[in-house]
Formats: sequence, structure tokens, C-alpha cells
Amino acid sequence: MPWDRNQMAALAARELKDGMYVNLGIGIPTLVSNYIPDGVDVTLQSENGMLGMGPFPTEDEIDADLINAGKQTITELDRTSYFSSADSFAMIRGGKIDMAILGAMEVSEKGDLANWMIPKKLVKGMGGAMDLVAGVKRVVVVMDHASKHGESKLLKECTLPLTGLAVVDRIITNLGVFDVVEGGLKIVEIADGVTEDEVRKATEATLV
Amino acid sequence: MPWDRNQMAALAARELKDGMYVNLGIGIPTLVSNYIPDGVDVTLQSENGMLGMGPFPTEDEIDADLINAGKQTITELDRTSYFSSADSFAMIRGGKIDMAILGAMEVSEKGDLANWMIPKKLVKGMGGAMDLVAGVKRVVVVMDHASKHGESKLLKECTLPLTGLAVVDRIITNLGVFDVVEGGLKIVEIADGVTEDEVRKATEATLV
Amino acid sequence: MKTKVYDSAAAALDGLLTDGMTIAAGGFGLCGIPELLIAAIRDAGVKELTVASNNAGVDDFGLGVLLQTRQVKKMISSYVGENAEFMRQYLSGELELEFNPQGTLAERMRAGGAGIPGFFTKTGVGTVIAEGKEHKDFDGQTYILERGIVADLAIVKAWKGDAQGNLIYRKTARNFNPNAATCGRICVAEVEEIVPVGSLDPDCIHTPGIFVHRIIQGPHEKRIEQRTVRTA
Amino acid sequence: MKTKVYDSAAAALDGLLTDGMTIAAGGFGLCGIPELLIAAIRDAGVKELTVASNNAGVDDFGLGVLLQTRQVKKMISSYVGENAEFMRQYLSGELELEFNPQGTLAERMRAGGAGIPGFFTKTGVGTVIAEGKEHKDFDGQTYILERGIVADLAIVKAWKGDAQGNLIYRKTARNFNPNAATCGRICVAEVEEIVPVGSLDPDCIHTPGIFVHRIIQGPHEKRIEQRTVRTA
Repeated sequence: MPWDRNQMAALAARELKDGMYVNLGIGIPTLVSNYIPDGVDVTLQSENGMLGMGPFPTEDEIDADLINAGKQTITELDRTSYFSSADSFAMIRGGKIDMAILGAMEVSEKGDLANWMIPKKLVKGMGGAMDLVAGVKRVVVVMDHASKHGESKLLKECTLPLTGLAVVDRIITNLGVFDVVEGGLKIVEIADGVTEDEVRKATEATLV
Repeated sequence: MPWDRNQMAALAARELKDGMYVNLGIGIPTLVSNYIPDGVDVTLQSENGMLGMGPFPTEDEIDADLINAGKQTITELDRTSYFSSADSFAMIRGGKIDMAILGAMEVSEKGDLANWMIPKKLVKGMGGAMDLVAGVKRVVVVMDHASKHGESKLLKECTLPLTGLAVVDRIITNLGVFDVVEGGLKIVEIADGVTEDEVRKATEATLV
Repeated sequence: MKTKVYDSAAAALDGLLTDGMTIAAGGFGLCGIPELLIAAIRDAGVKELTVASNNAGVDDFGLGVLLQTRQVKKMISSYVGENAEFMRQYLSGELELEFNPQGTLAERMRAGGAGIPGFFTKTGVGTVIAEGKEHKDFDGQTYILERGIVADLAIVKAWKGDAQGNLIYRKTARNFNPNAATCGRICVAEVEEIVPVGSLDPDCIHTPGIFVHRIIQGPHEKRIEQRTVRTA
Repeated sequence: MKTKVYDSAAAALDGLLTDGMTIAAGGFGLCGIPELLIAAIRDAGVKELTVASNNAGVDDFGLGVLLQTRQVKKMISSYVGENAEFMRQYLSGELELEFNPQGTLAERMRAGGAGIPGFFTKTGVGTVIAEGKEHKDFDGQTYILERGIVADLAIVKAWKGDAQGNLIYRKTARNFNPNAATCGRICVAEVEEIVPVGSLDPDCIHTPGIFVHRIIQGPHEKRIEQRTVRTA
């Protein structure tokens, strides 16, 4: 059976090591914080200018001055610090964030990532995504293996405008876990009950 | 009679306008703060990372964490703020400081300034001088008209390594006040009892 | 010293607004936006504006109100997804849009304020963002040259400020505000509370008064874009 | 999380020191210098160091002690006038010296920490500083390209810090410390007091803990270079 959103988030959470500083994107990546293993203490960065992001607030705790990069109300922790956007992206661009876990529209077998724009259809902007993939030490993508139309999102070449060139290290889809390696994507793990043959059929990118 | 150090400082103080942010160099420029006109409120910047520099401390007030760019103990004021050296020079380089009043070894008729190095003799470093002359809106030099050896310090071309190219706006010496203009230096004012002829004889730079 | 404190947003902007000018605005989403100054710019009717701001507000709040009135010619932003009127004007060609990666935009503001006309970054290499920009290799990696932004006017929102123009921001409402403040030839700030000079901790002032030319006090609506809660 | 707190400067530097490495140090004059870490580097005997620091201490304190022991191959500084031994070694050719304008040095550290390999500045144009550097015109003005500094190790001194590595500096002892902290692949901080996590105001933390890998607590001598007083 292919993994569901929560199983994918749990798999992504296994990437987290004690002491890491991590940036979680919008969508499935936000669910990752529900699955952080016991004994693993990670600090979440929010690129609008915060380190040490806490959970959503209760009604009483809501504060208009305290939002995450998805513009949702959040809370702070004991360890929290705030800083300007220039300082926040200095941290990101400077390679201080250990890992980013992001959603994607397409990933190529070279690790190219497209997740910000569908020409003439979806023109919202890249926000901090280009900075994150260019600056963060390790980039993990979590996304469905195929589009709504059933087409592989793991491609030989991305068809959509890129967010970054050769930036993805690992891809977690509903069918499996894949590493970007020399020559293509390497299968690290396949969902229970899914066959390698099924994965290969569902994948346009070269699997090595 | 040529002006003395205090008279030169008082003349430099006339440059100060209410509300200005000013950086004062070491030597005669530090005396300028004794002559700030009544009703004129200026804020002094210290380039190590402070805006709103107060007077020297009393013995009781001395604080190892509170020094000026000359490494002297100082005090803070009500308005004071502290910042990092990068932020301090961002302020300077960004043109936010209205005026710098600096000492000099040589000034050329084009406004070139030399005040940091005598090859093989005095190699202490430029500190913040190059940043200041490149970034501050108006640069006023206060210095003796002649060297200890009686040679003009207002030159056609500087002989010493430059601090900045075409950066000086006004020069206040013990003989007079000079503006850097098209074609040379313009006499703005001459010390009482000094003749224009004496000034011309003491000056290598073109006087227009 | 002449006071920097003004009675109203309109008074603080008096004499500063001209058609065709460039304005840098602080804020992220609707958090920490200079809402009073934006409303006063709308009322002043100044036109053909270029506005550098991470977002464009929502239809009826923040910079969105200047889009409704068609006062904006061009936006320099990283994300405009919350604003339907923006998308309509952009897709119909009525509004120019220059997308900047969020960190590039923040750094461009900081650089402009810091007298740095250009800096190299890896962000956007190999993407549409890099098109037409100088590429240069450092230590075997390719970077692109991005320009500093110097705006005619910066408008920012802080939590507390004093008559010297010193500002302190609160939590994530800081965001682009300190960077925008530095990159304006003139900066006008709106704060929730003007406090006596000397009452802000000098070690904790985020924007020193030298950057701020005029300052006004709220009240602020501080609208929340997405109220996301957990059960207690 | 594994603690970042170490018992001593020697313990905090254990495993981090290698001959020929580059170290960025905070401090201005003797103000806000990482005096305990400098002393531990002396005791460790590591050699052929390149040190980026605005000043070089005095003969018997601060970085001067590493010059006495000849552990430094090269200094990157803006002003070294207080150090007689420095001058002797430099003039005799025993020590390399790269003069940087003070603001250029500070910005080079910030840039290195911010992933910016190069930036343009007007500082030094037409002087010896510009020799051999790329020149480029922006809007009719000439600028030179300066490089970001990334150091193998950054050593900084703060006032207070917590076990997460969050730091707060005090008054002008801040100086180069926040900038140096960002540009080290590893950063070790010494503070006067380690306080419980949560006791620093999150709006006033100067160096977020992400930059700081190891931290120790004083005591510090905090020597004063020039006691200049007025009569009360």
C-alpha cells in the first residue's frame, strides 16, 4: 500500500538528528513536527525571522505579532530568538540550517527542483524557497509520486520553472524513498506492498 | 595670528547643524565637542558600534565595556544605541552620517586625503578612516597648514598613500578655511592678522 | 533637536510623496506592516509607485489598498499569493511585477542601506531569476550579482519608538522592517507606543534613530491573516 | 539536545585546533575580546595561524600573546598601532599583514557568514587597498569587489549566554563579535554568565544559538586600554 501523508511525514521525521536546526515547508512537511522521535531535540526555523518555533497557539495565546512563514499564528519556546529577514536569510544562505524538508511539483534525476510556479496558471511567487534550496545543507523533498493526472513527478528534466539546480538530496514519495546520486535516483526504500516494478513504471527519472 | 588648536576646533564646530549625526576623529577633532553651539543638538557616532556618545566618565563611571573608537573610556546618553561593527559601518558606508571631522597628514587640491600611513615609518593601519571618507556625506579636515618641517600639507598631489580619492569638502588649518572646488582650493576665511599673501606662500595647492 | 514626532500619518508624509517614486515597505504578510502610512499614501493619491515589499497585502488591507486604487505601477516582491486583485492586474498586464527570492529581497534592502551596490549570491542560479544577471565563480561555485535597493522613501512599523527615532520591534513583526528602514533616503516609522527617550534599552534597540526621520504613534488594527489554533 | 556548555576554554577548543587554520576573533582593542579562548589557543601551541581580528591586542594581552609565542603567520586587521611586538615582527618580515579598512573587515565577516562570497564597496577606491581588486561602476560611481571571510573557527566574547548558544553582548563590547560569530564553520563563545534557557529576552538576542557550537563561562579580566576620565 502506498504511504499516506502522515506516513510520509513520519518517514521524513526519521531524517532528523538530535541538535539539528531545520526548516519545514508548507503542506506535508509541516506534519513532520508531529513525528519527531523521542530523544531527538530539533530547533525549527521560520524564515520570516524566528528560531525555535513552537506549536499553534490556543485561542488565548493568539498574537498578531507571532506568525510562521506560512502566515499562521504560532507560539514561541524557551529557546526562541527573533531577528530580521535579512539576518534570517543570512543564516539560511550561510549554510547554518542543517536541513530543509519541502514540498515539490517536480524533481529531476539530477536533483533539480521545481516547486514555485506554473506559467500562466499559478504565479504566487517563490517566497523563501529559492534561498532555502540554495543555502541549506541537506534538502529533503516530500511529495506524491505522481501528479493528479497520474504523471510521474520524478522526471529526467523538470518541465516547470526551476526553484534550484541540483539541490535535492532525498525524495520521499507515497511509493518510496529515493536519493539523488551520480547517474540518477537510487531507491532507498519502497512502501510495503508496493513492488519495485510498480515504482519503476511510475517513475520517469532514471532509477539506478 | 594663526589659530590655535582650540580655535580650529571652534571653527570646525560651526559646521555642526542641529540634528546632525557626526563622527569625530582623533586629535583636534575630538576637541570639537567642547565648542558645539548653544541650541545645536548633534549626535556623535563612534564607529566601533555606538550612536550617542557621552563625555569621558568619572572614576566611578568607568566601564571596560564602554569605549570609543580611540579606545578611550566614555559614557552613554539617554539616546544611546549600540550595534555591531558591521551595522556601524553599514551606517557609515550607507551615507547616514552627515559629517566627519578628521585630522590629516596631507590633502590635495582635488580633495584627496592622506592620513593613515607613512611608508616604513608609521604603519599602524587605517582603522575606519577609509570607510568614513568614502561613506560620510561631508568630510571636514582639521590640521596644521604646514608640517613640522615647514612644508605645506595642502598639496597639488598627495605624496603619502591615500585614504580616499576626492573625498574632502573643507579644510580648516591654523591659517584659514578652504573649500575644495573645481580647479583647486577656495579661500573661505583667513585667520585674523594673517595676510592672503602669507597664506599663498604657505600653500603648494592651487588657490582659486 | 527638532522633534521627529508627527501627529498623524498624513502629517508625517507631508512633502515626501511624489508620483513615480520608489517606496520600500516593511512587513511580512499582514504582520508588522506600516498600515497607517499605507492608508495615508492611499489618501494622498500619489501615483505610478514602485513598491518593494515582500508581499502585497490582501485585497482590502495593507498594500492591497494601493492596488485597489491603481496607485502602484510595479511591485518588487517574493510572494503575492494572498491578493486576488494583484493577480488580476498582473495577469492582465496592468501591473509590473519583479519577483525576488525572499532572502535576496531582504539582502538587497540591507545592501542598499549599507552602501553596497551589488553582492553575489547562490540563490536563483540556474533559474529564471538569474537571467540577464552577471554570473561569477568563487571557489568553484557559481553565483549571481544582485543589486542593492535604495528607495526614495521607507515606511516601517515598530512596536516602540522614541523621539530620537530609536525603534524596537516585537517578535516576528520585526521581519523586513529593520532592513527597509535602512534603505530609504527618508524613513517614516509608525509605532504602537512612543516612549520617553532613555526608556529603551540601548543594547536592544533594533533600528538606531539615525535611520528614522519621522515617527508617529498608532493605534493599529494588526489584522491576523490565518488564525491557526490548537485545542488547549 | 547535547549540551553546548563546556567546563573550560581548553575543553571547548578540544579537537578544533589545527596548524595553519584561519581564526576569526571578535573584539575591538581590548574591549570584548575572547581572552580565555585566546589564552587556551596559546597553551595549545597550535601554529601558523591566520587570524582575522580588527586589532592585535597589546604585547601581553589579547591576541598579542599569540604573537609573543610566534603562533601567528598572518593577521587580517585594520589597526595594529597598540602592539610593539607586532610592529617589530611585521617590519622584520616575520609576520604577514593584510590591512583591511575596519568597515570592510566587519562586512567581510558578515558576508562570509551570510553565504555572500563577494560584495562591492566604495571604501578604498583609489588607494592601495584597491590594488589587484576587481573594479566595477554602478550608477556612475566606481566600487571594488571585496570577498567574504569564512574562517575555520570563530572565537567570540559575549556578556550573557544560555545552553542553546544564544548570546547577548553589552555596550561597545559587542563590536565585531556578532559578525565574527557568523563567519566561523565552528564558533566557540565565552560569556561572563551562563543563564538558564528562557531568561534572555527573545527580541534582544544578538547572536541566535544556531551560530554557536560551544560555550564557556568566565571569569574575565576585561582590561582597559585607556582610562580616560573627567573630574566629576
